[in-house]
Amino acid sequence: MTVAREVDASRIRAWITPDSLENFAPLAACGSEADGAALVFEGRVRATNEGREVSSLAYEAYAEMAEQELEAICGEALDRFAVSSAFAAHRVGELGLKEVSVVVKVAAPHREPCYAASRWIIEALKSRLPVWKHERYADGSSVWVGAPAAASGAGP
Amino acid sequence: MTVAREVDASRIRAWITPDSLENFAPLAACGSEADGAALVFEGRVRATNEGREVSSLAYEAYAEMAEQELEAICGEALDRFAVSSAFAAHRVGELGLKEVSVVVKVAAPHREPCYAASRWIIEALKSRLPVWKHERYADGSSVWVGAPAAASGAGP
Amino acid sequence: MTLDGLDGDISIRTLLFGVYAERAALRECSARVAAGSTVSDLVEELRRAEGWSWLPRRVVVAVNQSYAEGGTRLSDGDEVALIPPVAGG
Amino acid sequence: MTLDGLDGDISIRTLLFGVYAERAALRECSARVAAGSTVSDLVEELRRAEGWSWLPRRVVVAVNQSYAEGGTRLSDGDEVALIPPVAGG
Repeated sequence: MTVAREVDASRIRAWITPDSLENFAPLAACGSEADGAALVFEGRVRATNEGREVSSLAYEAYAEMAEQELEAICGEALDRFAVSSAFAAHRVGELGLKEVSVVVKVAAPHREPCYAASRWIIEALKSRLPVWKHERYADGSSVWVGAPAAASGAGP
Repeated sequence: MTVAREVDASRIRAWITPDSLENFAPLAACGSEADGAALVFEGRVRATNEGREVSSLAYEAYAEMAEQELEAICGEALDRFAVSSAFAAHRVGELGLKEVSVVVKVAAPHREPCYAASRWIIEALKSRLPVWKHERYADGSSVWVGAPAAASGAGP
Repeated sequence: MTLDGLDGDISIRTLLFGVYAERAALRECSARVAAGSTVSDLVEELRRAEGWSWLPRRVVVAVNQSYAEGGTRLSDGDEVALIPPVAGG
Repeated sequence: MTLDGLDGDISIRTLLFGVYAERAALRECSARVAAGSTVSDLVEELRRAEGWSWLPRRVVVAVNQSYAEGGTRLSDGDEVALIPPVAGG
């Protein structure tokens, strides 16, 4: 159960967006004069996944919940690590090769907690964010990534 | 002793520069279609350091050696970690508060080695790069950071 | 649409995503269940509906946009999302 | 400039940085040492020069832009940098 929290929008921000995350401008606001370190993680669409040649993919999200959940994850990172700000954005819709699917920025007075918080946020969003990936392959087939094998065929 | 190595400029790049590292454009070339992850570390001038109020600072470098050494560090990161590219830049000259002093970008097929390589590069450059920091404080005093106390007073 | 056979006292807005939306061939439906029903009760009702046997018994569920346990009691008008294995990142 | 008293057979371009440049009040000088001298020999010669007693015996040194051990033998025209504690990042 997600607990309601006071959100300080200067320190915690989250977006689920169909817009490009290339040089995502709102990240510039993450961090303050007190922060000597910032770390930006970018996830991109890879040309191959588990040995298969990816041609394109689409992310689908339960957008309202995903945005709340991503914001909650950023807030939890501030509770767990000595970081002052955490911003994160996840793309939805059709993505081509090399496009940015997810971006996470954390800022802190010192660098060590940035690394720990950034990794934690990525792991948390991968396990908790209600977002689904539909991968299409060069051979024409496609699959909902993560779906059990039995459920990944055609519909009923 | 640094061993001469073949440098692949598409995978390893290093700069010692007096120019701003804010949104440092050459970093965009770090990474390829095979890379699903990229990590950008930014170090910035903090308003306080060890409890003292910083007003400004200057970085001095043994520029030719520092650039070679930074390139060597990036190359070693590629040998040590499963990352495909490592670019790094260090600023020299006068810097104001919040300005970027150092930036490191690594890209890899998978995210885990990005974190390990990025941390390793930062630690290595902090211990090896022939770069010196002259901090000036709000109270008018200044110090060469890292210099032994006996050597941090006025010249002879 | 309203699912046939689910005609209880309270109405649950049920959302489907990803592979579940593909299996059910719909993204949203209204399910009526008995007052006092839990998340698990709703899932069992859905699994009994025509063409819904693919729905895993232990499906992950969110109620009103927060993850919820099977024992969570539902209220009229609740929004229940059936959450396939997530794959963000 | 050429340091007084360092008048050997080979000429070493000696570079100073940061707090060392401040202590010596110069950034570069030519030091002449005996042929066959090592890095440690050069450092000892420098420490004996007028106004150079502040130079640590175990100063970190780079020869021709690579870190070098005290036993490294110097050649005419080498570039030797005296490296104060570094503080990049």
